[in-house]
Amino acid sequence: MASIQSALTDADWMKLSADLSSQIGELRARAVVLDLTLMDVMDSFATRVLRTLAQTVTLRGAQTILVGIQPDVAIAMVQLGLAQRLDGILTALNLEHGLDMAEALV
Amino acid sequence: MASIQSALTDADWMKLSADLSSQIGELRARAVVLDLTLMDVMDSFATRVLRTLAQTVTLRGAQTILVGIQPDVAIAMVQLGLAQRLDGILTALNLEHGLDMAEALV
Amino acid sequence: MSQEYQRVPIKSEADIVLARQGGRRLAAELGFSSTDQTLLATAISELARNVVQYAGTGEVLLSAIAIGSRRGIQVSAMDQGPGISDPELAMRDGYSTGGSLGLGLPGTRRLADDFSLVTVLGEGTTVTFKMWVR
Amino acid sequence: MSQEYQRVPIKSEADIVLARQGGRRLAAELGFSSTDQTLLATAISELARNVVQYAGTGEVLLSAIAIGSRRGIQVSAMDQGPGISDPELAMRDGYSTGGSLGLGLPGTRRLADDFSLVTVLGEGTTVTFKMWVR
Ligand SMILES: Nc1ncnc2c1ncn2[C@@H]1O[C@H](COP(=O)(O)OP(=O)(O)O)[C@@H](O)[C@H]1O
Ligand SMILES: Nc1ncnc2c1ncn2[C@@H]1O[C@H](COP(=O)(O)OP(=O)(O)O)[C@@H](O)[C@H]1O
Repeated sequence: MASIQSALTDADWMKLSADLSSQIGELRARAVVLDLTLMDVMDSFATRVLRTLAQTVTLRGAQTILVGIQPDVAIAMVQLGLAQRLDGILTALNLEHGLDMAEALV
Repeated sequence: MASIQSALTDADWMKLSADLSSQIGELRARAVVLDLTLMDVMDSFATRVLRTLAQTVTLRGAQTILVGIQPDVAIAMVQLGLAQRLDGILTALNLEHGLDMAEALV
Repeated sequence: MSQEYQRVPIKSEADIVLARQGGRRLAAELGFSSTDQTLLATAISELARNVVQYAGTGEVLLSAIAIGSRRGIQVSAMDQGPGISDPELAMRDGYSTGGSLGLGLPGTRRLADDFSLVTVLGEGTTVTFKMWVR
Repeated sequence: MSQEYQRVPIKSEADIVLARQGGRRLAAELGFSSTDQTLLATAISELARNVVQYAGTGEVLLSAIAIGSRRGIQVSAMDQGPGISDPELAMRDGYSTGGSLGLGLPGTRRLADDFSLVTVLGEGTTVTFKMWVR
């Protein structure tokens, strides 16, 4: 489980991705829940990074669940054409729903 | 649950999308059922808007279920090539079936 | 071939609905099946929306047509908008300059019995198609 | 049409956040809905990131604009970078020379009320768009 803040840089994302990738092994995790509640904007950069992260998680044999995307952010992502770039990644309303979903997967 | 009328304008759709997007949070909804019984025509505009709406709903962690697409409307959508643009969105015959489906998801 | 016209000015989104309702009514009078009424109304909707979106204003002409005992409808959507720079490309599935689905023109051609697109850059666009009672 | 400017220099990734926060603040003051504030902030983020990624440095100008009682924001992202060799291609969904998603320019055009891209090879790029309160 990780909570993402809006202003992560390229380097921060790389580090998060590497950390998650190794932690999946240590914790034998089946799901990674990313909390995006604090993201006030999801632009193409953030979308691409999330997609890359989800691909890494998939190759490590776990599933990514995105939670907490805010209403306005969801609408902006769709208008920019970003939403379909996250196709195939699970989503849930909030952390609670996301953890339920993760339980159900395990 | 929302019932859609044929003559919604661009602005109406934007508003519906924004309303649903925030209501999913307030109601902690896991599914959005859209009743299309009253739509006498589904053209590319309506199809695109529905797809956009469904993407927004997905990012908010819920599922979209379209119900009530009339036989003639379904045939026209297939002939125009619109049907495949709704791929991945759940459908049900009518409101009752749609609500059953929503129950099953929760 | 006898003809009678009905003219629907297209100035805003609301007129799109008027145009397709007019087409459906005429089709019902001429004995089109309910499926074909819907196909026709959908095609009219596509063309009328293109007028609003790409040209701003224009008009849709609906005509009852007949050859011998065969009856049908001819639809023309015309505007004095910017025209289409590459009509062949515009007829392709999925091609859109408006961030839309790009199925309006090719979809209408698929379901029409007859289809023509005449466009002159800077002068406007006219799309015409026929559908016959079957 | 009256104007007042706000200038955000773009020198590093951190400035992208400053630019979009500035845009959001101005939009809130002018009475943009919270959805439109987010749309604007996202578009600014796309353009400012292009400046960092493709030109290194540049600036974002934010202006409150008005025509009669209608209020809005004009955003310009400008740089003295390499310019864009094929602007038409750059405006296409999915086209990117940076291994990115290629949705920044076309996406911004989609959600802006008005959009222009001016670029000269070897001299730089300026992207300008407007959004109005609705
Ligand atoms: N009346 C018109 N005037 C100018 N351009 C048009 C007109 N109708 C269609 N076009 C052009 O043809 C393209 C394809 O049209 P269409 O197949 O109906 O798809 P869509 O409307 O979804 O873009 C449009 O994106 C537009 O560039
Ligand atoms: N400020 C700029 N200077 C030079 N080239 C640019 C600039 N902005 C955009 N481009 C070019 O246009 C392309 C498309 O931009 P965009 O649609 O924002 O997608 P992305 O940034 O994801 O590549 C970029 O890949 C780049 O080649």
